[in-house]
Amino acid sequence: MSHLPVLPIVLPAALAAFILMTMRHHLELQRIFSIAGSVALTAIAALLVARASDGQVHVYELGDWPAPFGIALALDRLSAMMVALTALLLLAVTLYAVGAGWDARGRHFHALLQFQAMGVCGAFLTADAFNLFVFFEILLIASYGLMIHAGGAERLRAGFQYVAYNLLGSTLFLFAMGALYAATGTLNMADLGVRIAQLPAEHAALARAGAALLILVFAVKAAALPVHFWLPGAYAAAPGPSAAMFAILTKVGVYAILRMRATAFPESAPALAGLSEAWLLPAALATALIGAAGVLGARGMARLAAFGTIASVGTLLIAAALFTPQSAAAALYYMPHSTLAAAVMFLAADMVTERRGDAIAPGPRMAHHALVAAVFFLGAVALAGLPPLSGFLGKLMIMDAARGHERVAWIWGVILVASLITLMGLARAGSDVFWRPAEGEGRAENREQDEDDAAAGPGPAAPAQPSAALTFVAAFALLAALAALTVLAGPAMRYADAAVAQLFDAGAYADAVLRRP
Amino acid sequence: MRLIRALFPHPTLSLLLTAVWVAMANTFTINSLVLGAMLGVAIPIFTRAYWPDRPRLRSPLRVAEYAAVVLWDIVMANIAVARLVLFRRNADLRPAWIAVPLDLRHPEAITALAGTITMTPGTVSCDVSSEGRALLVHCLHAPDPDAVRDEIKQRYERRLMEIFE
Amino acid sequence: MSQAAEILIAASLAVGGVFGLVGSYGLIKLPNLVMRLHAPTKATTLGVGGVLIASMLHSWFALGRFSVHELLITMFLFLTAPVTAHFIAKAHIHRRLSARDLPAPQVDRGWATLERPEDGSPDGDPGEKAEGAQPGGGN
Amino acid sequence: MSLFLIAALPFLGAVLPALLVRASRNAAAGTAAGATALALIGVLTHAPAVMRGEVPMARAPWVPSLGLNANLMLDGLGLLFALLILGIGLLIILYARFYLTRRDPMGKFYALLLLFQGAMLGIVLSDNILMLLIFWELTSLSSFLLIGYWNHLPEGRQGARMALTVTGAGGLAMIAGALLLGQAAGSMELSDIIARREAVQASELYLPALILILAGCFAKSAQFPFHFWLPHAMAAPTPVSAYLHSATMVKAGLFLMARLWPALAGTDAWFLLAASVGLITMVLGAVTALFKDDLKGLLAYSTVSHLGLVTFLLGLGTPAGAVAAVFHIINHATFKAALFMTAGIVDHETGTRDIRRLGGLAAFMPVTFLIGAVAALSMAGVPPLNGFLSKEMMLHEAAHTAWLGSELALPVLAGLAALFSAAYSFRFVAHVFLGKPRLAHAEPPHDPVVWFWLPPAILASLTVLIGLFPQSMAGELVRAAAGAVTAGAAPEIKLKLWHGVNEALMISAAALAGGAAALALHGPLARVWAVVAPPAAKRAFDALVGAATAAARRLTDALHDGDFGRSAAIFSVFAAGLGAWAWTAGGAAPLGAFPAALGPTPPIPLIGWVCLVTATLTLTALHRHRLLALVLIGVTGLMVSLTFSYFSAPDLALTQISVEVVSIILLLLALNFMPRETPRESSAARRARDLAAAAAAGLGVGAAIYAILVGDFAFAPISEFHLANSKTGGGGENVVNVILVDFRGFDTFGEITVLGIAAVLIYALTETIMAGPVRARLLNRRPAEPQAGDAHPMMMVVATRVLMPIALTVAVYIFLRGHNAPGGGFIAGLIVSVAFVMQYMASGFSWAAARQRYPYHAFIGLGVLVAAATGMGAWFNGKPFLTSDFGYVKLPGLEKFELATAALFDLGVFLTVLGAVLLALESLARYAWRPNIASAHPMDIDPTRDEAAQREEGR
Amino acid sequence: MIALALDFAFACFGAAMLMNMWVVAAGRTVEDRILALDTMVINAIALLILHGIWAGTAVFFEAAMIIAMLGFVSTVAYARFILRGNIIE
Amino acid sequence: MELLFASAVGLLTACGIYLILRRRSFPVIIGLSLLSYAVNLFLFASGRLAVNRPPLLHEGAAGYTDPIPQALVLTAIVISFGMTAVIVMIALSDHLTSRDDRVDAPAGGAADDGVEAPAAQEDAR
Ligand code: NA
Ligand code: NA
Repeated sequence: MSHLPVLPIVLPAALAAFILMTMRHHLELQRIFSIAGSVALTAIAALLVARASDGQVHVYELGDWPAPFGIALALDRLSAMMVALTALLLLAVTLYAVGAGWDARGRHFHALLQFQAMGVCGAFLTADAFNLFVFFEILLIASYGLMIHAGGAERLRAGFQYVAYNLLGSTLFLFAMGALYAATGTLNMADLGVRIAQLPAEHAALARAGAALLILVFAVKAAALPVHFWLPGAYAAAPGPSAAMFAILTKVGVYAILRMRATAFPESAPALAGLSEAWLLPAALATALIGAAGVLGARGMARLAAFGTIASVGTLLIAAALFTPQSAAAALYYMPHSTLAAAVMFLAADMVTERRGDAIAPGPRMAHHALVAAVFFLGAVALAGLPPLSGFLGKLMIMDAARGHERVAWIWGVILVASLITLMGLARAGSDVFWRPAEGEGRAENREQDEDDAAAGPGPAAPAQPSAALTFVAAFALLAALAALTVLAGPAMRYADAAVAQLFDAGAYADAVLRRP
Repeated sequence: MRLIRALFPHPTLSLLLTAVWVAMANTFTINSLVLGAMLGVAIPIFTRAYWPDRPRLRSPLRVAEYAAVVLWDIVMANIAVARLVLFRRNADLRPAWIAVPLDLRHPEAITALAGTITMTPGTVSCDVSSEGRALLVHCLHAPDPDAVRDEIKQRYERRLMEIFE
Repeated sequence: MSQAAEILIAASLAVGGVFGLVGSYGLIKLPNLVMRLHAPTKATTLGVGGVLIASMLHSWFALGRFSVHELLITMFLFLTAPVTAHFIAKAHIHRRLSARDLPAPQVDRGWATLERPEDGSPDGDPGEKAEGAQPGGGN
Repeated sequence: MSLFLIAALPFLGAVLPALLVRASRNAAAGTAAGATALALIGVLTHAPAVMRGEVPMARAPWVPSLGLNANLMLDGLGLLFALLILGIGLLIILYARFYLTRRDPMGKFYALLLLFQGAMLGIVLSDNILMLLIFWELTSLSSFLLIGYWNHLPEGRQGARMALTVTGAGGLAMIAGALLLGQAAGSMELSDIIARREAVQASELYLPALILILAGCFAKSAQFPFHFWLPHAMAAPTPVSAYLHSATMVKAGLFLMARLWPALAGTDAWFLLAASVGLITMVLGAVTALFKDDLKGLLAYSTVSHLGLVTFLLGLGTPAGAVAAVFHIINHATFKAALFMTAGIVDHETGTRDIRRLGGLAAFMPVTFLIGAVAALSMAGVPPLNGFLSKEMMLHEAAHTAWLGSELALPVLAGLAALFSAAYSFRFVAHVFLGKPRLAHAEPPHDPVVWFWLPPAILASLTVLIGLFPQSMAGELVRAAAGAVTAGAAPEIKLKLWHGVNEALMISAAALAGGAAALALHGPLARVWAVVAPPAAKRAFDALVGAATAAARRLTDALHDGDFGRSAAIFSVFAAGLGAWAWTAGGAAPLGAFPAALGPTPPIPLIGWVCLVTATLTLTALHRHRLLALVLIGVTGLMVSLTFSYFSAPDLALTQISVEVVSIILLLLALNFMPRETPRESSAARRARDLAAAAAAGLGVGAAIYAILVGDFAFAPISEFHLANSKTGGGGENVVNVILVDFRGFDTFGEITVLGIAAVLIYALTETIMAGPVRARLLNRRPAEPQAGDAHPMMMVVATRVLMPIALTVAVYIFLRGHNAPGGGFIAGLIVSVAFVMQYMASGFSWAAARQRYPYHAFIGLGVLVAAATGMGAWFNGKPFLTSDFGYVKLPGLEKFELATAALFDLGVFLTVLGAVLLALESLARYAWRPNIASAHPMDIDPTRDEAAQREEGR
Repeated sequence: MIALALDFAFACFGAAMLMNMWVVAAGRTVEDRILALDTMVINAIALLILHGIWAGTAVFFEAAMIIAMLGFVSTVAYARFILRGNIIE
Repeated sequence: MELLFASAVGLLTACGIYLILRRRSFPVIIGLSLLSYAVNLFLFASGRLAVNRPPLLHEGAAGYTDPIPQALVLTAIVISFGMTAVIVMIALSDHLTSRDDRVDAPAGGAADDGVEAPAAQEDAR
């Protein structure tokens, strides 16, 4: 009996609880344990990937109850990959938060971060739809804590909206769950798929509505138009490292869309044919465009990163909406890229904000912060999907996958136009922030003014930076991962193809989860 | 002695809790009695800090007598007040506020009195005085408020004095 | 089940129902809050009481099951109802009455609710123990 | 040397200067030059083979599924460009070492330059069109950084952004074009695409692919109407201009046209697009160049014009045109790079690039003059310099081609372009080096050090040598390159200076004469030009970008303006709409007959319904009165809990009641700090909108639940298993509880985690708030309304003294019985919490908390750990997480007890719930805390205390 | 006979509930509404017990007991809010 | 009875949504509470309703109602309780920090300092 699949959930949970219990007042200890926990999670994730690479769906039946009656975890290539991505991001974010001293600006940052990881990993591993809801709630509530960490008026207001909007989302999740249970009498994703495929026509309407609304819930998490409104304010107001960690949250939504469409809502089922793509694709296209427009129009670095996230999620959702094996593989390749790129961008935004404020406007020049500029520039390259980083390959793959689709012109057009607009926006921001001197820069009174602002404003000025080097280590680690994703695109794509083949083989998944012979 | 006091900070409470447990279990078995007794010991120890001074109940017998009197009064008063509510026009009611000076001093005793007053229909204890030496009682229909005050003092306070002080 | 038991149960139910109804009717009928305050006492005492007795009797006689746990409900109601009435009355006094509307307590300077503290507790000695007892300090 | 290594060398070379940021300038230049030279040597080692017609390859799969492979090849065309890139690159590196001043970070410059060089080299070596695209975009990026190298200047920043935008946009078009082309050809390998001309041109994708690819090429090579970015890129340091904007980057578009020539050229569409755009660009650039007073501006437009010339030649689609194009690419690179460097020297030595302020420099800077003059005359097409040769070839082709049905149009327009070309070239010489000196210099300008003028001198001498000995100097290279461009269809060419008197020579002569005349008339012509000049494309571009930015900002600001109500309304309506659509889209949506499953409605549920509906509607109507809203929601909560009871869910009823109490406490605590009333601030229209959204959601939910209730499960629900196995497998009769702690214990594990996180979050938030300015504000806060006396009434205190122990007893009961009867750890936790709340309400938080021995954090942590440890306990049995076990224990004298590990798990639940609720309440209480509200006594009024005090006094 | 008496009791407490609801919805003062809510809670306890008698089961006992034990906490909290603003000072 | 139940749940939803769309945090929280009642009842009813069939195993039971939705609703109640506590605290902290209890963020949401400009404007200087 291998307990590996449950470790990514239990380890962070136990660690967080342990931190709460024994080291509430020892930040240094918290840091040590938090980093050690992240490293351990990364190691576990590596083992999971290795384990999943045998092509089997590894099922872990919690409480030793067979699915669909008990809750099962299912480890396959896709979930292993997502857990690995989470672990990597967690490690970088932890290092950054320690380096930037963000964890000292409020209480319990590390515990919340570990809980966040628990929720995300659980969402990736569970094979039970209601259990997915529970993990959504865990990751959400941890994200609420990380979002409002360190307080401040703007952050709290944005936090309220973030929480309220997501509570609406969670409510919708339950409505959808209720409808699905009422129609099928089951909660397990594989079992849902099996039952929906055989659903009599008179029950189809309920299942359709439930399925559509559940996909909508995931679209909310993914921040697809028109249910993306929660993201810009929240992510922009969140502390940099929190926002960077949140880069994985939108992907949880996309993951869930992929997983559910493959496993629980098979398009082959007569009840569900063509249900998702009909609205998901237009929504994805609009998301990509609005994200790009937001990047171009952004007034602040954090908002720029937030809209960049939306833009890249839009692109990702296009692939998820098409839902062919090829497009799904492209989505799986683009997923880590989009996550890491958004995270880098949030870290870059935080680095800039810490040094000159958030506004994309003339200010103290950043010309001497070459490393920050490098992080921003490389992050921007990644986010805009320019070569040489993986975003370019990902977009190519998605476009390639859209070939032959009846709306290929729209899809290509939107991807390319959104790229251009994003590029323009990032170029504008980069040149304004890093190149453009403030009007009358160097005058004494101006500097005094700045200091006053810093003293009055929330955040930046307060704690001493324990280690700027660590922040750069974190940022460059993420960039290195992006570079690796580019260089190793071939193997990555092979993995993605295999993962998609496994994902689309709903029968094998159901055989494993439901212990069918 | 100190040990006993430490183990049974509120012996009456311990008994009460045991009784509550047995009643809740709704079966009079050894199991429930033992478990109830264990809780009757454990919980008062656990909550001792919240009930710092120990009121002494002089005589359990008096308690029973008091309870009987109160229950009887409740039934009687209920009927009386029901008649007032149902059959008397509001305009014919003679509500009154009365101040009941207290001889009781223990908060537990005063509370018991106030509770009794409230639970017997027709009177509600509404407030205590600033030093806790009088109760403010409202009567639904009291043509003679002083009589009500005297009856409260006679019928309830006197008995409570015997129980508590 | 004996006829007597049945009659007893039915009577308890009837008594409970009547007093329950009268209690809530009084709430509508009586003209002001302190007077209305008298009404629910009937529901808590004889109203619910009648029903609880009926329930116990029903368990014993109809279902053959020993049952006393209904007594706990009565106990809780007897413990809590005076407190709620007390608090509602205090709220009413605080909101709508003044010392002139009430008889003087005579033995003391006034009624507790109407004592307007300057700031917070009338309980004197601020500060000194306060610091040690600050909540959250130890957590 | 492997092509991979050659392609990698510039990138490796880029890393070294970047690391040498703080090292000496010479070190940076040296490493850059070394890498470039090494790569050049590498290319040269392959040259003989390429000349022989071989095509060295290096192949490595990258993303085969996409058709993207790291395949490199070096054919004649690639060789030509590689030599240009690396050769001129070497000269530029040398030149830049003396051009840049001490204030310019040298390491950064060379790093970027080599980055660009590597990207450029990658383009010309790629055998895979997607690979080429990657390098293509990389040139845009690196040129962005190079143009913006002097980023303190606004021109630098704007020029960089404009170049990036235009070439980036072109690049994106290219992506689409390349994908289409690959699809049409059935391969992404360039060698395959070139070989499949028929397939490509027959494909319906040909035209879109052609348009998109040409758009990319035109943008990169500054062809009309995308040409405007190039002059603005002149904000770059001159070495950058000389490199990127004469010899390399702008040639990338031409390179690609040449590269794809075999596959794409030869059709009418190709001719019409490429030749026309080239022609227009050639003429427009030439005319504009004449009237540019900025030395680099003149050169920039001349570059535009010459790029147009090459485009035109390629666009002709004839092998001869291709040969001429290739030859002119070489020639233009030599003379234009030399000219840029000359301009840079002039700028460097005189401090200005304004032609109007220059003149007579020949006397002070003879060497520079010589170099500039030779290069400029080559550009003018004066024999025997190399520019003359390729221009003749162009004119020859023009004279023999019809355009838009006219035989005359091409020769005339080409001649006109040649004329202006001659004119601005002459102007470059005449107005800068000849005539009177116009600058008053304290110190007269002079020729720079030899290393500074050597690079342009080498290039200038090349123009002479190629002009004089074309075949021996360039013949082989042109043959090889042209052979690659035309896929072997190039005529057997022999480059020579003298072709005899033909149309081309006549046009050329006329153009030179006309050019001289135009220069003589420069003043009047310039005044005419000022009137007729086409509007600056830059202004249109800026307006466009500005409008786009403003529109983007307006759109996103308006949509994301922080109006929560609108976004929530959109969410509700969209969800309702989507649900309704999904419901109906499948066609049949039968609701079934009117139900009888639950039978006719008895009066009691009806009364419950009336209460629920009345309370909810009243609450909604009167919600502004916040306390009242809380009272009303208490009714709603009570009714919901009764509903659960009625429909056989006692556990839910219990939970609902307990949660309700704690929630109301929480809300009341919060309301204490908030306004008591909600102001009336929604317009009627907004209220109508909100009502509509609410109605949509309500109708949707109501319809759905109705449909559910009148229908039945399509399959047996999984709960049959739970009912059947609860007792035997889970050891409990309360199936709901067994599901919670056993069958689906993992949900519960997650659920208590949520609760724990909630409390931790609240605690952290309170700590943060209380560490800030809010603390002082709270301490100075006056109560919103007058407070009553007697904060801790005696009756409450005494009632609590009795009730709290009883409540704990009840909680233990509920906890232990939960497995078999309604109850469980969660409800027990809530009951204990409420018991503590009672205590807090009675005697105040401070008094009660001072008697609290255990930190709430520990409860939460312990709870989660106990639950997790219980789960992990199963591991030692070789069972999965949370596998439960149970058994019956018989103690002497007692009946048997059931012991289940699930109870331990439930204990974890209990602890977490307790800790969470109390931590949250404690945090809230901290907001209200003020030094003077802490009480030393459990109750405010206590006669025994007074008497004790009096006794104390009396003694 | 018991069934009849049960119906009678249901009717009485049901009607009582409606009267309470009336006061909660339209009471003159907040204190009135709080009082009515408190009464409603008591009537709910009675209804639960009646339902238990009708169904011949004890499963509603816990709910009734918890309501009886905890219901007063929110009533006190409302009143304390009126009295002091801060309910757990 | 189905109609009663459905209309009540629908009404709770509608009133919840209406309150959520108000512009102050307090009604929003109340609205969320109503909405959570609605969704709990909805989820509860997804197992279909039954009177006097509690899922407590005992001899001679006529049948049991579906226990799964009850377990799900219990989880949902607990979670939504935690969420309510959190949003209450955030609303309160927001109110204390920014001294108003509006829900809407100040216009733009982003730092509004220094409206700068696209290239065209910069050029004009
Ligand atoms: Na941020
Ligand atoms: Na009374």
